[in-house]
Amino acid sequence: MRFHVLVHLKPDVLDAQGQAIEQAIHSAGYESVHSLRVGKSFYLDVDADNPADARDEIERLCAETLCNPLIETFTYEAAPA
Amino acid sequence: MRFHVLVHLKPDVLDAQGQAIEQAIHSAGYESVHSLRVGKSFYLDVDADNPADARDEIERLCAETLCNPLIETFTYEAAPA
Amino acid sequence: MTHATFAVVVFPGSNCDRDCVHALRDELQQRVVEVWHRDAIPANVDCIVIPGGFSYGDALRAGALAALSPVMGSVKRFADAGAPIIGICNGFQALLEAKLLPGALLRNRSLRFRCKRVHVRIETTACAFTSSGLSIHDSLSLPIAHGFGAYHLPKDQLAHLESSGQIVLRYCDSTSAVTDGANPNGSVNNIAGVMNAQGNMLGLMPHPERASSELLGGADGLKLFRAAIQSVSNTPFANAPADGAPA
Amino acid sequence: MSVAVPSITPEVIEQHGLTSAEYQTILDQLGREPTIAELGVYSVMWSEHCSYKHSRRHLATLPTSGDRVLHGPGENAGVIDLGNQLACVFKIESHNHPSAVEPHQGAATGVGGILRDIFAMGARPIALLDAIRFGPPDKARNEWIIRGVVNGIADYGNCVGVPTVGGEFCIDDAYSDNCLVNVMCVGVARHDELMTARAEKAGDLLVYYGGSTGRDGVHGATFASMELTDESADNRSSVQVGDPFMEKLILESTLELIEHNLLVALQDMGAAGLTCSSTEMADKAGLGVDLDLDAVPQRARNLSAYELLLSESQERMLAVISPDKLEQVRAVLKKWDLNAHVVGATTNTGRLVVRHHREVEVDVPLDSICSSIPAPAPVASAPPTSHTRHFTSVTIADKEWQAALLDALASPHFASKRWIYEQYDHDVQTNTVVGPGAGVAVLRLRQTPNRFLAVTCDGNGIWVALDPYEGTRALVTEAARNLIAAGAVPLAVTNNLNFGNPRDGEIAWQFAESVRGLADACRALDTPVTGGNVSFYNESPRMAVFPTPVIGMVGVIEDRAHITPASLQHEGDALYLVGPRATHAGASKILRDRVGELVGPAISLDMDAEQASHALVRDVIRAGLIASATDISEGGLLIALAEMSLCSPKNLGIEISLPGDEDTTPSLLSEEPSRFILACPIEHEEALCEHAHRAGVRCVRLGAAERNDFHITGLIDLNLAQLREPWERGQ
Ligand SMILES: Nc1ncnc2c1ncn2[C@@H]1O[C@H](COP(=O)(O)OP(=O)(O)O)[C@@H](O)[C@H]1O
Ligand SMILES: [Mg+2]
Repeated sequence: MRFHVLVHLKPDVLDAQGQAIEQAIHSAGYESVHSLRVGKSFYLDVDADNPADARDEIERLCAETLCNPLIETFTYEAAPA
Repeated sequence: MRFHVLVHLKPDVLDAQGQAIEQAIHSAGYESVHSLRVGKSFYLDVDADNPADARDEIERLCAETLCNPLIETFTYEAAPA
Repeated sequence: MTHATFAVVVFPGSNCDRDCVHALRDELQQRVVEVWHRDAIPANVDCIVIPGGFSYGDALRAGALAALSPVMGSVKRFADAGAPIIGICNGFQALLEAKLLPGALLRNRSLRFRCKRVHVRIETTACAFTSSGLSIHDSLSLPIAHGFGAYHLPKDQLAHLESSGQIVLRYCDSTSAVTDGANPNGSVNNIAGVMNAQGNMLGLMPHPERASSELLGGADGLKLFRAAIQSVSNTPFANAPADGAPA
Repeated sequence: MSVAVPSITPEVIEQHGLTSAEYQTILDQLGREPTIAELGVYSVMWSEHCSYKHSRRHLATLPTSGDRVLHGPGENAGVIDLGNQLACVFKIESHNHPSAVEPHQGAATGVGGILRDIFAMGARPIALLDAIRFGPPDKARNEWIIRGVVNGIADYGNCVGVPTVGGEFCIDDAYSDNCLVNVMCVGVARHDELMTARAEKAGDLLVYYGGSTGRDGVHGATFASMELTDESADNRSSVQVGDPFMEKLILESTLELIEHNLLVALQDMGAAGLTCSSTEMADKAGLGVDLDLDAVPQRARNLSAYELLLSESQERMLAVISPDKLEQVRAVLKKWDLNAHVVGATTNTGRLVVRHHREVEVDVPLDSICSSIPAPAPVASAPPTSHTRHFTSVTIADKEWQAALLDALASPHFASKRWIYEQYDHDVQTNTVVGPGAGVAVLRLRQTPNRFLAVTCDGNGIWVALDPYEGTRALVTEAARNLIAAGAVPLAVTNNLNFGNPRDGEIAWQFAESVRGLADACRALDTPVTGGNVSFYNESPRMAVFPTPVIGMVGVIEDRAHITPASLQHEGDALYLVGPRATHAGASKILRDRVGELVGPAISLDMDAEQASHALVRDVIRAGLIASATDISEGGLLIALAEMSLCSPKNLGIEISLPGDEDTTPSLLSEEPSRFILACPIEHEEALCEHAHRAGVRCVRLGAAERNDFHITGLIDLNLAQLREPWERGQ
């Protein structure tokens, strides 16, 4: 089963990279852009006997590894293969 | 208007990051995970008079700045504010 | 001269392992074993070094994939038994990711990798690595080399960390003043190094093994290792359980 | 998959960069029409990059042997003897074109490539240097390239754990359309660990390990893709991307394989990938090669034989091993999570035979692709019609000097490079005794106490543009002066020749003259050339880059006491100018930047005067008379003095007067060779003057090191903070 996972910094954690990108695109003339935040996007396949097992596995993977809960939050959803 | 942009390496381009993550999580017991690819996720607001203008702006921003078309592809969609 | 046996852990992508071995073996005449990340720490080891580098290429978050390695279980058992353990740079990141130390490291405020010499101030001598030969507010000159070194902890936890005295090192200027200008990466409260509640595990961003000879511009880093050697010979910790035994 | 086999039309031949005469040679050698894969093989092996067809007759004139030389050009890197069974392995490579397209990956893969050349020789890489040249950063595209390149070098070198200890950063409009990215690597090995890229006998296995193969760097990409119809071209990319983590794994596993004596020969798969590495190792031994492409690990789908043979995917090694060592090889690789892929074997057929999906795709004589490359007709070289066409006579008035200095320091070319080298890990491996910021990097050699390696790389497009022969000679001596000033004995040279289109008469002339200068200077200094690289076609329709040879030089420091800093160390030290009188300010970078064109005349070198200065500086350093030393080069005396002050750990500046026998502009700006500034503690002044007198070298007292001041009588009156401000701001 294919999943798409997003991991972003929590809103109260400084996203220095996002700020810098916003600044750079401003100076490139995109003044209408703001509140930019950067995160990570993962596509991955999980082999499992049934969708529920696959969801359990991805949940565990996100919570334990793909995301550091001290600074990040995650969301995931099934993705087209 | 708020957008969500995803930038990933083209399928043919080596995703060194994805490869290293997959390998490490395999040895840590997540053997059912494979075909993992990593990319970037951006949330951003575009000020525009109407949705069509906003879309034009984000399209141009993706094509010219957020993505290097030699090695990456992008997708975007409207995101809840 | 006191002697201890050090384990230097090696992950795929570690690149300061040899420097740590060199500083300990050649500059301090200690016994050193290198331990591959798939193995356990041998029972006769007194102190553990988790060295810097780019374990797994820092592919997910710095140190995150190293934290999953089999060796970390045995590091935890040694930690529980009270052995001095130091995580340097990527090793610090790995200890945080393994939740053996509190906090996380964010990208440097400048967004750039920074390699330079900094000063850090000793904030406590209750740590195995500062408990002898050093005094509170002594400053050390140590090199840093990292891109993800901004120490972060949510406010409430930070207050607890400060009040429990677990902050070991802060970035300071050449007069030992803790200033924003002396903060090379945007760490909260200028934090450069923290320890666990017991004081036997230290994680820090600067590289003491690089400050190991006057030829390289100073040997302040050896003071931290010397203190650990001293602390083992003073109070040899109850040796950790044999490989694989439950903690 | 539906496969349309393209036929070989004149367009296809041209797309492969082959002339019709070259194609005729292929037909003659094979006695038939080549297959597509064969055409690809010929085209890469006969490309400029692999065959050196336009340069090799010139390179053949370089001095390449000497007492110290263990391996000259022809191996992956040059090797010199350091004594005590230690060897230094070093080489420089360019990644100019890839960096212009994808700066980060282009520069990163440049670092990866040169590292592999070094460890393929059995040496542990201990230092990197980067010589990089760009157009002015006030143009957004240049700025994007600069940032990307610096970042790419940092990401790669830092991750692998090889310190970047030095380099050059040059800003000039001449590099606006074509940046130059040259990276040098230095490694150390024991003699008995040295590897070569020469197979030994038939029946040995070709083992591929490292990264998998994709479409990276497969050129004539449009053509190669014609074979595929089931994938959209959008999904493909021929840009090479790097994986420094994989590089670290193959570095460590390679050194382990060599330590256990498991390899016969080794080469990285760089330019022209599997084709070049396999055939070169076999050809050197007069053997043949069988390849089975189905055994190649592949990361893209439906790779054709053509693509598999030509791919330049990074971080791949090809070893020749004896079949009985295969299990041991597998075991070592497995520890590092790598696999051994047996992709072929050496044969005694003298042919390259390649199978894919059980079909023979290539069957050609090895010597026809490796050795008998048809030499192109020599280009009628044409010296530029007037040597003096750019010449103007520019001077700076007395009252303008202070502003001129501050302007220069604020320009990105002369400003502090701290923003660059702070991004490079320059301390890892804990050998860096003198790191970036100084002219020369000094590394300790763990294996031999009290011996140090000194390394530098130097280029100067202006000098060479004005006179390629004299300019290149001056450049070689400049590299040597850098080493001498640091207390080192120069030993050997590697070089990267960055030029425009070699089929252009004037560029052909520049190239020939430059190589002649390189050869003459290296012969005179007894610093043989052990390797290098040639990069042509650095040009756009608008212009070619300045002809830019970059000289990498290594030397040895024989005693810790000889290590001499460039920066001022003690207040009151006397400052001496050593070497010939400055006669003109031609070729000055500062004047070039002020007037926007080349300002002549060219500089020229008197080799006897040069060697006399070298001997003097070496002797007074060894006699312990000198506290700091630097040579005078780009930016002249003015910039040399500013840098001695700005880098002073004790905030020392200068209080001097210019020599009475020189005009002000040449005195401050001349980049003429053979000149040094020495800081000498007053108790040694007499001895220094005595040495100089005996050596017959001019030695003029300028003044002394002074706390906090930067003062040149009648011209400049600044304090160090005022000097530092633009220098720090300009980064
Ligand atoms: N400018 C030069 N001076 C001396 N030798 C050179 C020069 N350019 C290339 N060479 C030598 O020619 C050989 C082939 O070079 P190259 O194809 O760049 O090696 P690689 O295949 O490792 O990239 C090498 O031994 C190299 O040192
Ligand atoms: Mg090579």
